Amino acid sequence: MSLFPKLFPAMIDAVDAIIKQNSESVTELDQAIGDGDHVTNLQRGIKALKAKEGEISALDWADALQNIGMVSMSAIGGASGSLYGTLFIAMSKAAKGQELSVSTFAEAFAQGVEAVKRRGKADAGEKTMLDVYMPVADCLKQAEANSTALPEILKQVCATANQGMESTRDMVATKGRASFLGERTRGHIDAGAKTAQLMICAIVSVLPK
Amino acid sequence: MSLFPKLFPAMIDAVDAIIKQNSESVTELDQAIGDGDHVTNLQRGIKALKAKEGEISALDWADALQNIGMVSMSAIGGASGSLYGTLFIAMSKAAKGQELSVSTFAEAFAQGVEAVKRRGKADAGEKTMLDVYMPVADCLKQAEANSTALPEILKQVCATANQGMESTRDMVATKGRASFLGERTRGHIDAGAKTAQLMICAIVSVLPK
Amino acid sequence: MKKFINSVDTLLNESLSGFAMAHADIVRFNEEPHFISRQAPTQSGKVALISGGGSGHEPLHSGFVGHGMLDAACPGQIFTSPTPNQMMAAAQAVENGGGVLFIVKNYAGDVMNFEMAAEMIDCSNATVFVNDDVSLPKNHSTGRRGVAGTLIVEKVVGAAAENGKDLAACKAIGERVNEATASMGVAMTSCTVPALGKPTFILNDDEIEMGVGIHGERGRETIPIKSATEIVEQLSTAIEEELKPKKNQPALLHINGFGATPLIELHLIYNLAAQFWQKRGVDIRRSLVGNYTTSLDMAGCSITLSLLDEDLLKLWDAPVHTAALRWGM
Amino acid sequence: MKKFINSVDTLLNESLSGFAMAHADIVRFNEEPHFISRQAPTQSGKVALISGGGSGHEPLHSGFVGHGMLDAACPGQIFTSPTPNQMMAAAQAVENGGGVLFIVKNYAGDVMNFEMAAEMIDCSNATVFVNDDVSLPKNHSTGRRGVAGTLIVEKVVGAAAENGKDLAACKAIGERVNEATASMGVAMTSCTVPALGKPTFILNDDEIEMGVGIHGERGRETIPIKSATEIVEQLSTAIEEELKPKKNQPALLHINGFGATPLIELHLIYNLAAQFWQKRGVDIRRSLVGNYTTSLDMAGCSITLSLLDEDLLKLWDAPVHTAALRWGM
Ligand SMILES: Nc1ncnc2c1ncn2[C@@H]1O[C@H](COP(=O)(O)OP(=O)(O)O)[C@@H](O)[C@H]1O
Ligand SMILES: Nc1ncnc2c1ncn2[C@@H]1O[C@H](COP(=O)(O)OP(=O)(O)O)[C@@H](O)[C@H]1O
Ligand SMILES: [Mg+2]
Ligand SMILES: [Mg+2]
Ligand SMILES: [Mg+2]
Ligand SMILES: [Mg+2]
Repeated sequence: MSLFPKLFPAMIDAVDAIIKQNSESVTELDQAIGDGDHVTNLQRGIKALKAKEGEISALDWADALQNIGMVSMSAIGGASGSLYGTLFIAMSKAAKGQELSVSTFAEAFAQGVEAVKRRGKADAGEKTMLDVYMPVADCLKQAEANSTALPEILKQVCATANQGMESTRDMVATKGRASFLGERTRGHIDAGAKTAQLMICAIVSVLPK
Repeated sequence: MSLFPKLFPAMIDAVDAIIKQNSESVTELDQAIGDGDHVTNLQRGIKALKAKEGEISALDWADALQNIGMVSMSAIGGASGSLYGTLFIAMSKAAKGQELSVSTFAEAFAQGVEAVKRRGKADAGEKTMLDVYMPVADCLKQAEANSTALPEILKQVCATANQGMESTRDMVATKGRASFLGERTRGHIDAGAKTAQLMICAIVSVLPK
Repeated sequence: MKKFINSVDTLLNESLSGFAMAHADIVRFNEEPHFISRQAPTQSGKVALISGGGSGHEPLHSGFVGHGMLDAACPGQIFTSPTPNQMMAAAQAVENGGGVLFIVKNYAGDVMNFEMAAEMIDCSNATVFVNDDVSLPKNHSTGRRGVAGTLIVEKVVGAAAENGKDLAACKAIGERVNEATASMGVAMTSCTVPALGKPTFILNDDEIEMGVGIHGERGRETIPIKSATEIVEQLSTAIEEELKPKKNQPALLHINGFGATPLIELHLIYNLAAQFWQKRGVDIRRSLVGNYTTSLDMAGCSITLSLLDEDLLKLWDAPVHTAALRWGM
Repeated sequence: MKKFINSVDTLLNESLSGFAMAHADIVRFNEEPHFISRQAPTQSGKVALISGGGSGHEPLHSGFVGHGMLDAACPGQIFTSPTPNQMMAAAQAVENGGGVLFIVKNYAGDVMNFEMAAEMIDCSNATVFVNDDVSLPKNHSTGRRGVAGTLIVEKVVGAAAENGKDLAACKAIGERVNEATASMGVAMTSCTVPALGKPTFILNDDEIEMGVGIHGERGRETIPIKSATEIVEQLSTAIEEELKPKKNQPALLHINGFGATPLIELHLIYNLAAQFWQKRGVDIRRSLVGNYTTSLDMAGCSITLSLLDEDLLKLWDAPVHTAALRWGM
């Protein structure tokens, strides 16, 4: 697992590929109940991160996260830009001075997700990316408590992300742009939840099992 | 023939009916190579004339023409408004103090058409209403010279108007709005020629034979 | 057709009333016959400037009535020349001892209706014809059309009239500006005339219409869509061939939107056009970017270059207070 | 999609450069990161006003940078909030000893990105949130959106800052104007975001979308098209329920076009809206009609009523010199 910053180029490639592959369908989701820019926003961030992948992969994990956070914050824009910036910067703070392990990672991730909740004044059930990130954070904590083996953790993380993403379909959005459409949002998966799931599963796929 | 101002309500009704009947097809002609307002323009004039039909039909023919000219000029607008205004006002000038007869009418009509040519700086073959009015004016003069009987004159007038209108199809417009389209105007009948023909034949149809 | 209207017949009247209410500090609206004139009285002896034409080009011309520009505007029905009685009534209302100068876009209908009015009014009057559209050859059978350059003529002559220039001088300045001004336009879509209820013509998604006028009509040719840079090259080259500007020639560059093209695109066009002229040594001293001479909801734009010398630039810069152009006061 | 562009990626940059070139007397453009700021230096100690948001709403906000209004604007990508580093760089450039006041439309992305910037800059700062859109209930889970009323806040606070009011006073005035302002919009069509290349949604020819924001997105409900009078009634009634204006209350009435609706229709809407308020005894003292807060090429408009007392009217009337609003200088 300490391979994280070294594996960063592979991770960002996997994220890039999965977002590209799903760009049309995700854009349709954001057009249906948002403004249609979510994929473009993320892709601006991915491009900026790829341009710095060498630099980032040479850092320790806390600094790498800080760097990823600043780049995300400055390149993505929109709601998701500030949220991903907040996620990684808060994770970096928690990681500072810690050895990377399942335990420290789970803790840092949980702190990052808490920061996102505060930034977005949002919680579970509001039809946002949090409906993926919150259960995934819980799943990591749980796995750590249970000393689950890494391959199994990764499988669980991806399954949890999938479930979380699917769960947004029947929700009525109460945060973000989609909230303006009220009941009209029911029946549509949230775009930010969908990309969160896609990116989590893509990253999981490049980690050594 | 001295029935003209008295027959004015019947004439304007006939004109109204024929323009209404052909409004879509004529609008399409003006949309193809003009700006599509020709029928609306004429109909504004027709409406204004109908509102004054009682007054007009009580006048002598010179004053009736003057009145028709002023109403046309003020209600129609566009190129055709000034041309019809000019036509009737010039006809009225020629009619002043004359007894209405085939001969005086043919002369007044010819004067009117000359005034239209001057106003529009246009001549035959430029794909305008003049390609109807000029041959009709000639036809009237000719018939008068030949002492043709009225029913035969009316038949010839309508046939001449038809030919003139048809002749515009293969012309390239060099005057009016259509001229801007140059070669692209070939193959389309000129809207103003079409309505000139329709109105002439409609008026002919209500004259006693 | 989807439009904010109550009925096609009352649209123009309701809109003009609204315009006059929204700008009651500047203009008044005469309903029968239609004309818009200044609220404030003018200096006695000032030449009265009157323009007009079909409606649907807003803010042209009503939006340019006010101090430093027009004294009155005569709006016709949509895309239909106004009738002579409008110009006669307007002239009567605003003539103030200096005579009347008509500023007329060169279209058959406008020319003939203004000409009839000029024949019938009894005060001294003159006419400036605007024919800045270089999409047509100079020797075109009717002469060239007047398009977006019209407002430049109205602004410059407006300042001259405000400064007390007499009728002949105002006419001469107007003709000088017209000579020094060239425009060309391109459309992405036609527009929908309310009385007709459907677009005047349909372009495919990969086609644009080059050399259009301002009535939603077809232009010189339909061509495949190109990059903004290529479009600007084509429009500007036509203007260059006409005006042949000298090195260091001061000029005004006007990018005019036809109605439905967003400002973000018009500013991009301005950027490319300014570069085109800078490369040729033209000194772009003044700029105007926006929807000033529109064709209802047509998408597209035109480029206008006006070679203004220092005297004319001063007149351009003079104070103006109208609904659509305002500075210096 | 047909637009005047070279490539979707360079559109914003090319357009902002063009904007800054066309208005070089008023603004300058910082390319990395993007912000527009005033050309002229300000009085030392003046509160610096910074706004921003996604692009595609032009002239908002860049068109309101200049004397008497904003000190800087931070344009994001099209319909995408700007990033905190833009606001930080702008603040550094324009802060002049009086602190920074951010004027932010209430959207999740804008709020969060401006908040992050506010946390990171080290000069004193405050934020006014604009939430004038009454198509949403007041207790909506995210609060209401900021729409066309934003420019009124920017104009009035801009005048106060120019007059030397301090940060707390400027914030208080901004909040007072925001409280007194309500808007509601209706769309005839959606718009086409360049990066997507097709309209965000499709309405049938007999449908309109009530209660829309300014991002070409769907609104509260799709309803059958109605007459302009009925549309104005529906929009104005929602505003009336919110503001409950008293008899003889002085007010500013703003009709805002979304981009593709011609002025002729906006003036008709103004006419009907002014009648609506006059019937209720509201004293319409100021008017603004035009495309000020747009959604690219969306057809539609919004009505904004702002209850301005004599003090606020004075601030509205104060001299302003920006690309899109100019008077008194
Ligand atoms: N307040 C919030 N808290 C958490 N997530 C949010 C919030 N607002 C929006 N989101 C997420 O952001 C996504 C939209 O991102 P994006 O389209 O990039 O930004 P924008 O909404 O500004 O256009 C939504 O699908 C949702 O998952
Ligand atoms: N200079 C002219 N001389 C004669 N007829 C003309 C001239 N210009 C236009 N016309 C006629 O007027 C018709 C167009 O009338 P109309 O559509 O009402 O006016 P506009 O062209 O101003 O929209 C043309 O079809 C043509 O027959
Ligand atoms: Mg979005
Ligand atoms: Mg026509
Ligand atoms: Mg016409
Ligand atoms: Mg967005």
